[in-house]
Parts: sequence; structure tokens; C-alpha cells
Amino acid sequence: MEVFLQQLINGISLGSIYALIALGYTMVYGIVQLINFAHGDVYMVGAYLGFFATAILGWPFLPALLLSMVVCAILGMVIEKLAYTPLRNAPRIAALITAIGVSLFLEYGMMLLVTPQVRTFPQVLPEVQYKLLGNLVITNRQIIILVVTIALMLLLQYIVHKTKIGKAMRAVSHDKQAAQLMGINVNKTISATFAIGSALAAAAGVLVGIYYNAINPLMGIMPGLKAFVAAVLGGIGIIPGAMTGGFLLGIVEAMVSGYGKSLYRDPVAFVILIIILIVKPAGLFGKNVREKV
Amino acid sequence: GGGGAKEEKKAADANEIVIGGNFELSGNVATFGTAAANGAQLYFDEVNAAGGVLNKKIKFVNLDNKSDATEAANVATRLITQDKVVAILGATTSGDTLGFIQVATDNKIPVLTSSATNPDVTVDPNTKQVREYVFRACFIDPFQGTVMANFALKDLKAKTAVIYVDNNSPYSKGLAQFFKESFTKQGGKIVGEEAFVPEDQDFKATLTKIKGLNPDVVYCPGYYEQVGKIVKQAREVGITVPFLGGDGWDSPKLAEIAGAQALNNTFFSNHYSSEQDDPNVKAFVEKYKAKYGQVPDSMAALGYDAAVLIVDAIKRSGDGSPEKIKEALKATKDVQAVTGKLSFDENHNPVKGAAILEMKDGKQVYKTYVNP
Amino acid sequence: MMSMFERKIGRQIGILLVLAAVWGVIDFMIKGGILNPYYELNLILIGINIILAVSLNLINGFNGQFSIGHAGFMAVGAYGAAMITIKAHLPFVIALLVGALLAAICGILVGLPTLRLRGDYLAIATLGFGEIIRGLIVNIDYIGGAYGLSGIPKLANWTWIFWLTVLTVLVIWNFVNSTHGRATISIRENEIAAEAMGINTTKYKVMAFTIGSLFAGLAGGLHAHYFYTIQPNTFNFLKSFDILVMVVLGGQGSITGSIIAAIALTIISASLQKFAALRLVIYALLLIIIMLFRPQGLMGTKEFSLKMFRKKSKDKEGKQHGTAIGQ
Amino acid sequence: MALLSVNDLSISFGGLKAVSNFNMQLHKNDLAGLIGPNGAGKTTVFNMLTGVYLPTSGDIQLDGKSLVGLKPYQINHRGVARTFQNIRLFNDLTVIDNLKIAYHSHARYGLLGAICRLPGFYAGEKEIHEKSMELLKIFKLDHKYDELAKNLPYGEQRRLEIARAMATKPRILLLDEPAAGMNPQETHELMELIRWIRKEFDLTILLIEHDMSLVMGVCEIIYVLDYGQIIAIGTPDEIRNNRRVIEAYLGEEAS
Amino acid sequence: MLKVEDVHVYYGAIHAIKGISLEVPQGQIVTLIGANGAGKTSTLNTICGLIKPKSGRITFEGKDITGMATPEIVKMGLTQVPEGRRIFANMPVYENLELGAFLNKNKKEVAEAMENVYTRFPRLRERKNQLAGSLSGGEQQMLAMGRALMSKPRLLLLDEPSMGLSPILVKEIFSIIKELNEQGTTILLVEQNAKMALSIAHRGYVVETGRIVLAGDAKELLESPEVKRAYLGG
Ligand SMILES: Nc1ncnc2c1ncn2[C@@H]1O[C@H](COP(=O)(O)OP(=O)(O)OP(=O)(O)O)[C@@H](O)[C@H]1O
Ligand SMILES: Nc1ncnc2c1ncn2[C@@H]1O[C@H](COP(=O)(O)OP(=O)(O)OP(=O)(O)O)[C@@H](O)[C@H]1O
Ligand SMILES: [Mg+2]
Ligand SMILES: [Mg+2]
Repeated sequence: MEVFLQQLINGISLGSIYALIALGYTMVYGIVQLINFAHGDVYMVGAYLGFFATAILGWPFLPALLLSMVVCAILGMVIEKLAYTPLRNAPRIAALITAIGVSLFLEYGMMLLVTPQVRTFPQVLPEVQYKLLGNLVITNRQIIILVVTIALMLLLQYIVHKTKIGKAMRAVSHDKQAAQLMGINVNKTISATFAIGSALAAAAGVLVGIYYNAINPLMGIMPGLKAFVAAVLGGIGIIPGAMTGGFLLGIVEAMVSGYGKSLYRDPVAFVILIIILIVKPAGLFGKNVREKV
Repeated sequence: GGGGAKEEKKAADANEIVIGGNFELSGNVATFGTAAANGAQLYFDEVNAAGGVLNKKIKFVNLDNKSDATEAANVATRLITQDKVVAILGATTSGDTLGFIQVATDNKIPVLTSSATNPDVTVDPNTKQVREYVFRACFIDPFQGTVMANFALKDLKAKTAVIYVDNNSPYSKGLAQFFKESFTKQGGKIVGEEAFVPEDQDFKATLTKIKGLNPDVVYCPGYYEQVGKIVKQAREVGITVPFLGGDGWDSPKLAEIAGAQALNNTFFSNHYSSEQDDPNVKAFVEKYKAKYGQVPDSMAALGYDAAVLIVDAIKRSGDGSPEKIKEALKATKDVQAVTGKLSFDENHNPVKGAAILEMKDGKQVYKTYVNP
Repeated sequence: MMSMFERKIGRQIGILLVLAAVWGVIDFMIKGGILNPYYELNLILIGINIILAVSLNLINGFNGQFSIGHAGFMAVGAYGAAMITIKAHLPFVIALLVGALLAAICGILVGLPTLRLRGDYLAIATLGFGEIIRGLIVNIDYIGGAYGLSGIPKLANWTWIFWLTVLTVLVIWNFVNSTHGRATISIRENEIAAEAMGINTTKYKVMAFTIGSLFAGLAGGLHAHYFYTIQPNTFNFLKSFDILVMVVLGGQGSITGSIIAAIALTIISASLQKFAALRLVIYALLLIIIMLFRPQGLMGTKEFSLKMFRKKSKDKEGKQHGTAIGQ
Repeated sequence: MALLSVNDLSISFGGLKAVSNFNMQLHKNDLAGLIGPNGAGKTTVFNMLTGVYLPTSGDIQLDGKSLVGLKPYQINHRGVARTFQNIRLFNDLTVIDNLKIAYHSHARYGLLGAICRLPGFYAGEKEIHEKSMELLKIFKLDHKYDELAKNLPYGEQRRLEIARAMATKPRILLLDEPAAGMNPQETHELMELIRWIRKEFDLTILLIEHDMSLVMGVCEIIYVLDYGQIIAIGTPDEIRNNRRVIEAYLGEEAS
Repeated sequence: MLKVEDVHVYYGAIHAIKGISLEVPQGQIVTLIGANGAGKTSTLNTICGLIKPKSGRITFEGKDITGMATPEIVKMGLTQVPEGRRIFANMPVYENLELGAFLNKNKKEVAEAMENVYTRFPRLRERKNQLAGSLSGGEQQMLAMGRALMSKPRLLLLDEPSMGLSPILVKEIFSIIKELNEQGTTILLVEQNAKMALSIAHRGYVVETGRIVLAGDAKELLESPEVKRAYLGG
């Protein structure tokens, strides 16, 4: 039982990272129906900015986080303007390919800029361990990431469903022309979407950088992919879905490693994923509405 | 590729000896390839500054194999047919090296890998024949694995061990396999075998499981980036027993990632140590730092040594032809390199010992030197 | 007047002769040392990439599904074929056949349950499949595990690859330009309408998926028998992306587009080799720029043909039969 | 015996009962209309008849055999074809390819024949081509056979949709608002066309339409649906003067 | 109020609008009739900035709005009910209506406007929490109208508002249009149902293949033999 609970904690803390990245992923997808493959790389850039601010400039945690979020928000908008806006009326797959291009560009551009070397964060958030119920270990960083993930999920959900910009986002996602007729500025709305999504990615990057203490230019690929999986698992475009999907994926991975064989963790995790999708073809939270004919 | 004809002319330039580099400059082990290539370049520059070899300047054509075996074959073909190289250095991993040695052998071009430690690289596992054209500058996995198993049993008095390997790395799996063989043969018991993949960030689930297995030591032959995170997280979940590893641990980054505290009570085998009190090592570290601004890790040292070995062979070959270079390589004896005085055995492996280092408060402390 | 059948046969024999000439000249150049092995290798890569791109195009371009796990099927074919030659010591043809069939069976197994997923959900399922295959291979020591399978005899050569590439293109071309192909395409255009018009959409989705996987498996078998070694990492999702990029760049729904893109990208990739670290940055920029200027891909859904240059005669030729969709 | 008999057909979406206890008998060669206010459930009836929605209860029988639970393509093979309220053409394909796709189930060569280009393939393709052209001629679209479907004007798209449905060789044709978006002149031509194909192909037609000139002009029997329930059945004259229909649907000064 | 002068529109190489000029005086209903593909929708889209004209000038209340961004134009009090409804299918009815008043920051006004719409279309009130995409065709048209009314426009462009509606609703829609106009909204109406459109309009224009071929008083057009033959079914 104790081991199970510890594994649950491990799974949730791993999952909260997937979830954190998946939130921005799913939001951008929800609004522009674009699988922004570069999202994982914006996360990487965010981590490097955090590293730059803390290790080179010697800033404390919060200002560093803020800097990273702001710069990445701008980066997100720039990427959107240069690489996606011209393709807004093109087939979706074209934007997907440029997204892959942007992703490669960020990865290898960064590699040229900072070398492929691993970088390590300075100790900006001293680690504290807590013991629960006897032997369960949990650290303050795990708690911070979990809390931040949930808070950001709630915040995003609020923004998208309750605020004016959120309503505009959803309108734009369904019909850009009609949205314009409502007086919505489509360009600004999409820019805002990318800014928010990228800022979220940056936050994830900094937190993860501090948590695991090592960053490199390719660090975004796997988490990006897993976050995408998490977003789809929850029902892509659905914010609480992304979070649930992230947690679920993390817990599944932890349980397979802990109780099965770590060798088979990824295959088993993917098998479970496919089974979930077969049972719920639109993801856990997705409504499987038949197109009205 | 375009511009082939022009390049062929250039390659045939009588005043140059062209040596190919088939290294990982991008992809997931780009750090190794870059370090090794840097090491090699450093030595070639030295040689050229001193007038070259056989009165010719060395031209080092270094191409990127993207950390992919197929690309490595592609690169080798290009080096051989386009750039007319007389020998190829690389790659840094056994997997990538295996991808192209057949191409080189077919074309009778010698290959000298800096750090592919898997035995199959120089000996064909199917025929048990030595691969005529393939050599390496590093010791091999069985040696390293065995050394560590002995160390665990004898020096650490361990009876049980858990093996935790990088599932995507033949290197890591090779070391683990030989550790296991040696450890169990001598009465030790492997109580668990776990795996991770290099992209992993979080190892806590598996580590929690390992903690439950309660081993005397954990053998974790991987590369420093993951090992750093693993050791750090292992201490967080409360594993206090020693962690053991191989040359993949060697990097100043290891302590940065894991934290000096967490790394205490860990040991690894290595080709050399940048902290080693040896004039050759000291000189190399200085030169490397001056040129690249970093402390060289063992990949860099081995890249440098590969260059040393190949230049030595070219010198002795007389005419610098691939065939003669191969013969000269075979006869390599007592060449002074950074990682020791090197001679090749009948399997084209250098005869050299391994250093066992202990991490103490973030510093590599020289523990013992084990001769083969 | 010749019958339609005879006329078509005549034309096909003509095309065959041209192909034979291309093959013969290049074969002569390789054997005569005019084309050195580096060029041969790139020709081989081009052939394999054409097979991969055209077969994925059937799934993504013509059938409108969204598969990003093509490398997984390629892996099945590669390992399947290699095992036949290494362990069973059977002839190359059998190895290729077994590899392709294994991949096709995987195609059915994956396709049946997952093809009712739409768009991105299917993408994830296929990506997952690719990773599952890779994960399994890594863990089976009998087939080399992470270390890969080496010592595969080099049985594939220019002749094999050239004619199997031709075969692939021909089969898929003929399939697409038939009532079965039209049924396949109608699903892409409007699935609900297709079903209402009597088309068994499940059957045709699975069929496209199976044929696509079959040829991916064939490409895998050829790959294994040219490069001596295969490793699980060669078939990871980045490889799938590479193939996808070729399909999209060439134009989804254009076979000739896929061929052109496969050739172009292979050459670009080879010629960027000397740029080392910069190469992927350049490659990425190229990708973005090409997509910005030709979002529908180089060919869109059109096929490249000489007719594009002599529009006038177009009305007489081919029209009567109006076969090729998007011609 | 009725060709199509629908018994107590009902469906609900969540709490909403979109259609309840719908009954209908269509005989061979009938030309029937289904009208009713917006949201009455007319399209939903079509969707159940063609297998797009699975009814919550009730039965649909064609020639005495139940259609419930069959897939849309199977129902089409049984002889039911339809058009859609919001046009669903294969937009990026040519006009003739739209028809050829619909001929698919009647193609006379198999997969092997196609891939190996056996003689049967050429014969089969020729037949499909000729039949498609014939049908296009009937619908006055033959001169546009090479246009992309999406480039046709609205009225022609509607006609093409009907032609495509005809290509599946149905016994029953269901038309969902065929005159929507057409001007009176075009509507008039459409009426002629509907009468003509019924006669020529010996068809049974059921159509949904809000344009009363068309419904009253061609239908022999009209079913009126309101809130998912039939409120009247009768000839155009009976319907025109039915109190409930006027109240719910036609409005006072019905023309 | 609105003046369109010699506007030309191209879709790639297709010259869809070949010099259309028209005028909508304050307080009137002006209708645009014509066959399919004549260019009516393109004209409306050009007026509200969704398409940029190649040449020509559009002024609204004296201000040049040619090439201005749609949201800016909407802000000035001009709204379109687009062809094919274009409601936000995945949002509930009430959110669609709220979006109609996107530019209005006054919550009370928005609530009032919404109440007005519900009174006008009781069916929408019944379905206010249903996703708009699952509404029937007619219900969707009502929603589109209601949504446009939410912004209380001074000039309303309507693109085939009666398409797909039951006869009773068609009448209702037309009476709503009339009523709106009487309450002061100027209306530019595009209709396939030429007879009804002309019967409520003040002025009419007949469009054919991108050109105005006939213009005049609505009553006169209704009597004109050409119009009768081509658009009124004889
Ligand atoms: N998939 C669905 N989910 C929820 N409600 C639905 C669905 N399909 C239809 N409805 C509801 O069922 C009712 C009937 O819809 P239907 O489309 O059949 O109307 P209709 O009679 O065709 O109307 P119209 O003439 O306007 O097209 C409507 O109220 C609609 O909102
Ligand atoms: N996005 C587009 N791309 C290319 N051509 C277009 C586009 N939109 C409209 N057209 C063409 O422009 C012309 C005018 O179309 P428009 O939609 O304005 O006509 P309309 O009068 O509104 O017709 P309808 O009564 O069918 O709605 C048509 O020939 C049409 O095919
Ligand atoms: Mg309807
Ligand atoms: Mg229009």
C-alpha cells in the first residue's frame, strides 16, 4: 500500500509536468486547430531563458520565470505571424509541416547558439523534502509544480470560458469570418492565444529545468510528444482534459515502471492509450458528437 | 550531392592527407560526437602546425551522421567516394559505428573509432573473425563491466545488485550484460534489472521500485546526463547504497546535475580522469581548455587519442595509403596518448587499463587503476 | 481502330521501355564506375523513400487519413525480412515478401480498431503503434534489441530497388485510378456522403491502410538488405515525420508529387551533409519556406505529366476515359 | 404491399424527443412530400431511414426486410439513396468523378483487375464512364463534366447531388430540400426534372421542401410533421386547407 | 447612408464583381436580387470588409470604409447576417447571442438585447442551452438573425435570410425585417425570393454576372417584365 501510494505520488508529479505542457498545447489546438509541434521547443527555449536569467544574470526565481514567460509569449507570437498566419487558409496539414519545421529550427538553432551541452540550473528553489504517513516522500518542488498546474488549468479554463477574449477565441476557432462580423479582431485573438500558450510552455520549461536540474536543446521533443498524447487522451482542445490526460499518462507510466517492467513502460503506456481511444474515440472528455447531416 | 567533381579534384591534392570524421554532430548523442571531433581536430591542428605528417598537411573532413546508423553509412560512403579519405575516425557510439564499418570494409578503408566500446565492433559476432579494417582507441565493454563487478564484490563487499540500464543504448546494455555475467559468476546476485530511455526526465517510479528491492549496489552504466538525474532522484527517494557506472559518467556536468552531495558514494570506471596527476593529461586538458573553453571529458580525450593513433600509423605507413595505414595500425605499439601508452591486441583493441574513480563532494577521486 | 485495351497496353509497353532504358543506363554507369558508390547509395535511398512516400500518400493523401506511424510498418518489414535471410537462410524474394506481408498484417491489426478514430486521434494511435513496435524491438534480444541487427547480407541493389519502386508506384497508381481508388478518395472528400453513396468506408479505409503498410514493409526489407544493419532507432517517429514531410511537400493525393519530393528531399539532405550542425537549421528553414509558398504541396492533387505542357491535345487524350482523378 | 413501411419510429437526443411514433407507407412509384416547421424532425427521419442515426425504437422495412441497424452503405445497396440538406458533394473532384464514385457498387471488375489492368478493367471503366455521361446529360450537366464540383453554381450543385444519388440506381430517392437556394425559375425546372425521373426510372420519391410551390406542384401525398409527430397526411389540397397545418406551418394567407 | 461606387472584386483570376455601384439611403430597405453566382454575396462581403476590392470606393455615413478591417466596420454600426447562417456550432445558443454583442461592454444593455431576441424568437429561448450546431436549419437561421440584432446595428446586411425556412417563418422573417426597418434600422437585403423581397423593399437592384443590370423603385421592378420572367417564375 505504501509503495502504491508512493508510486501514485511519483505518477502525479510526472503527470503534472505532462499536464503543464499539455495545457498550452491543447489551448492552441482548441483555437486554431493546429498541432503546434513547436510547442515542446518553446518549452525548451523557456527553460534556457530561465537558465539565462538565473545562472548568468543571477536573478531570483520569480523574476526569471516572468522574463521567460514574457519572452516566450513574444516568441510564440512571432512564430505565429511568420510561420502560421500565411497558412491560415491553407490545408491544415501544411501548417503542421511548418510546425515541424519551426520545431527543428528551434532545436538546432538553439544547438548552434548554446552548443548541445547540458546546462544545469543554480539552486534557486532550495529543495525541501516532506514525509507523509511515515515513509512517503514528497518534495516542495513536486508540490509547486502540481499546484501551478492546477492553478493554471483553472486560470485557463476561466479565461477561455468566462472572459471576453476567451469567448472571442472560441468564436474564432469555429468560424473566423463570422467572428469578424461580430467585431472580433481575428489576428489579435490568435496572437493572444499563441502568447498565452507559449507563456505556459515557458513556465513549464523553467519549472522543469529547476525540478530536474538539467536542460538541453532537445529536451522538448519527448515531453512535447507526451504532452500531445496527454492532450489527445483528454480530448484535444479541452483544457481539463489535457490536465487529466497528463496525470493519467504519468500515473500509467509510474505504475508500469513500478509494478511491471520499466523496459516495457512506453509500449505499455501506448497500448493503454490506444485502448482508451478505441473505447472513447474523442478522448476522455471529448463528446463524440456525430456530425449533424 | 552537388559539386562532386570539384571536390574530387581537391581531395586528390598531393599536399594533403584527407582523414574523414564520421561523428554525431546532431541528434541525441551530439554532445559525444562534438567532443570527440573537437579532440581529434585539436591534435590534427597541432600536427599541421608542426609541419604535418609525411610532409603533407592533414585535412580533417568531419561530417554529421545525425546519431543514426543509416546516416553513418551514408556519411562513410560519401567520405570514401567523394572526399577520398584514407581513414575514418568515428563514430562515438557502437551503434552508429556498426552502421558503417561494412561500407568501409568493402572499400578497404580503415576505421578507427574513438569510443565504440562494444566488442562486436572489431569482431564479427557471427563469424568470430576480427574485422580487418576496424580499430578502436578505447577499451571494451566486457573489460569495463568485469572491472566494475570485481570492484563491487571485492572492494564494496556487495552481494546483491540491481542493474539499471539505458534501454536505447547498446553501450549501456553491453556493460550491463558483462557486469551481470561477471558478478553472478563470482557469487553475486542480480536482484533486479530495470531500464530507462535517454529522453526520460523522471526516474522516480523505477527508483522507488529499486529501493524496495534493497540491493547492496546499483550498477547504472549510462551517460552522465541521465545518470546525474538518476543519482539525484535516487537520493531523493531514499536510496543510499553506492551507484556504480562506466566511462559514460565522465563529465564535469555529472556533479552539476546530480549535486555534489548526492554523488557521494558512487564509483565509475574510466579511460582517464581530467584530474589525473599525469603530465600528458595535464597538458591535454590545458590545450583543450584553451581552444574550446571547456574541461575535456573522456569522449574528447579519446577523440584526441584516435587522432594520435591514426597520425602515428600514417607516419609509419610510409606512403599514407589506406592499405598501409591499416597494416601500420595493426602494428601499433606503445604509442603515448592521453589515456595511456597504447598497443593493439589481436582483436584491434588497445591494451590499457581502467581507472576507477570515486565521486567525493563533486570531485573525481582516483581510487584504483585496474590493468587488464 | 484499335480497341481501348490494346491502345492502353501499347502505351504501357512504351512506358516500360522508357523505364527499362533508365534502369539500363544507370546500371551501366554504376557497374562501369561512372557513378561511384556514393551516388548509387543516394539513388537507393531515393528509391526507398519513393516507396515510403507513395505508400503513405495512399493513406494520408488519397484516403484522407492521418497516419504518422509509417516508420513502424517499415520496421516490421525490415526486421521481418532480415530474420528470413539471417536466421532462416531463405532467398531474398521470400524475405521481402514475408516482411511486406507482416507489415500488411500489422496494418490490418492496427487499422481495424483504430480507423474509426478521426484526424488527430488517429494520428496519435498510429504514432503510438510506431512507438510500440520500436519498444518491442528494443526489448527482444533475439533480434538484436537496442543494439540492432547486424550482419544482414547486402542483397538489395540498384536493380532490385529500381524495379520494386516501379512496381510500387504502378500498383498504387492503378489502384488509385480505378473505381476502388475513387471509393478511397471519396472518403477523404466527404465520408458521410461516401457512405450514403454505397461505399463501405471501413473496408476501404482498412484497404488503403493495409496496402500502404505492405509497401512500407517492402521498403523496410530493402533498407535492411542494403545497409547491413538495422536499429530500432532508425524507425522512430522522426523517421515517420520525414516520410510525412515528403508526402505533404509533394502534394497529398499526387503520386508524382511524392516521387518528386522524395527525390528532392533525399538530394537536399545529402547535399547539406557538409554543413554539419547547420544542416538541420537550413533544412528546417527550407521546409518552412516551401510550405509558405506552396501550402498545397508542390503538385497539389495534380499529377505531373507531359500533358501539362501541351494542353491542347489534352481534350482528346485521356479525357474520354477520364480515369485519373485530378488529372 | 408497401415498398417502404415505417412503423412507430422514434428517436430522442438526450432528453429531446426529435421524432416520435412516425408511421409511413410508401408504395412503388409514389411521389411523397414531407413538410413541417423548422426543427420538426424531417431531416432526422431521413437520417434514420438511411442509417445515419439509429432509431431509439420502431422499425423500417423495405420490401418486408428491416433496415434498422444496417450501415448507411448497406441501406444504399438495398436501394435507398438520398441528397443532403446542406450539400455534401465531393467538392474537390470533378463532376463526372462524383458520379463515378456513386457507380462504385455496380462496377464490374475487382481489385486484381484494377491493379493488373486486366481487360475487364477497361471494359468496366468504359461502362462506368458512359453511364455517368448519360446521367449527366439527363441532368444537363454534361458540358461541365470536367469542372470541380465546388465550382458549380448552387443550383447545379443541387442537381449534381440528385444525379449522384441516381447513379447508385436506387428504388427510393430521398431529397432533402432540393430547391433550397434556387430562384423560382430554377425551382420550376427542378419540378419538371423530379417528375421526369420518377417516370423514367420508375422511382419512388420522398422529398422534404419548404418551397410550397414545389411541394404542392409535384407531390401526390404529403406528410406533415410538427414537434416530431405527424399532424396531417393528405393530398396537396387537403393539406393546404388543413387547419393545424396552416397554424403550425403555412401561416394564414396560404398561397 | 451606404454608397458603393464602381467596385471590382477578383478571386484569384476570376473577375467576380465587375463594377457594382449602389446606394442605400438611411431608413430604407434596399434589396439585391439575382441568380445564383451573380455576385450578391461577394458584394455584401466586400461592403463589410471580408473581401478587399481591387478597385472602387465604399462609404458608410460619409466615411470611406474601403479596405477597412471588418471589426472596425462592425464597430461603426454595420452588421451582416451571413449566407449559410455561420453560427458558432459548438457553442450554446446564448453564447452565440452574447457574441453578437461582442463590442458592447454594457452588460445591462446586452441583457436587454438578449431578452428582445428571445421575445422575437421564442424557439431560441427554448433552446438557449443547446449547442447551436444541433439546431435545425430554420432554428439556425433564427439564431443568425438574432445574433446580428444583438449589436443593434444601424445598417443590417442580410444574405438570403429566408433560405430553408418554413413558409410561416419566411413570412415572419420578412415581417421582422420590415419591423426592424420601421424602428429605424436601414437594411440591405439579398434574396432569392425576389417577390417577397421586392414587396417589402423601397429600392431594388438586379445583379447578373457581377454587374447591376437593373435598378429602380421596388414596386416598379416588381412589375417589370424582365424581372418577372427571370426571377418571379413567369
Ligand atoms: N444530433 C443531434 N443532437 C441533438 N439534437 C438534434 C440532433 N439532430 C437533430 N436534433 C434536433 O432534432 C430536431 C429536429 O431536427 P431536424 O434537423 O430533423 O429538423 P428539420 O425538420 O429537418 O428542420 P429544418 O426544416 O429546419 O431542416 C431539432 O430540434 C434539432 O435541434
Ligand atoms: N471564395 C471564392 N473563390 C473563388 N470564386 C468565388 C469565391 N466565392 C465566390 N466565387 C465566385 O464568384 C461569383 C459570385 O459568387 P457569389 O457567392 O457572390 O454569388 P451569389 O450571387 O451570392 O450567389 P448565390 O445566390 O448562389 O448565393 C461566382 O461565380 C462564384 O463562383
Ligand atoms: Mg432539415
Ligand atoms: Mg450568395
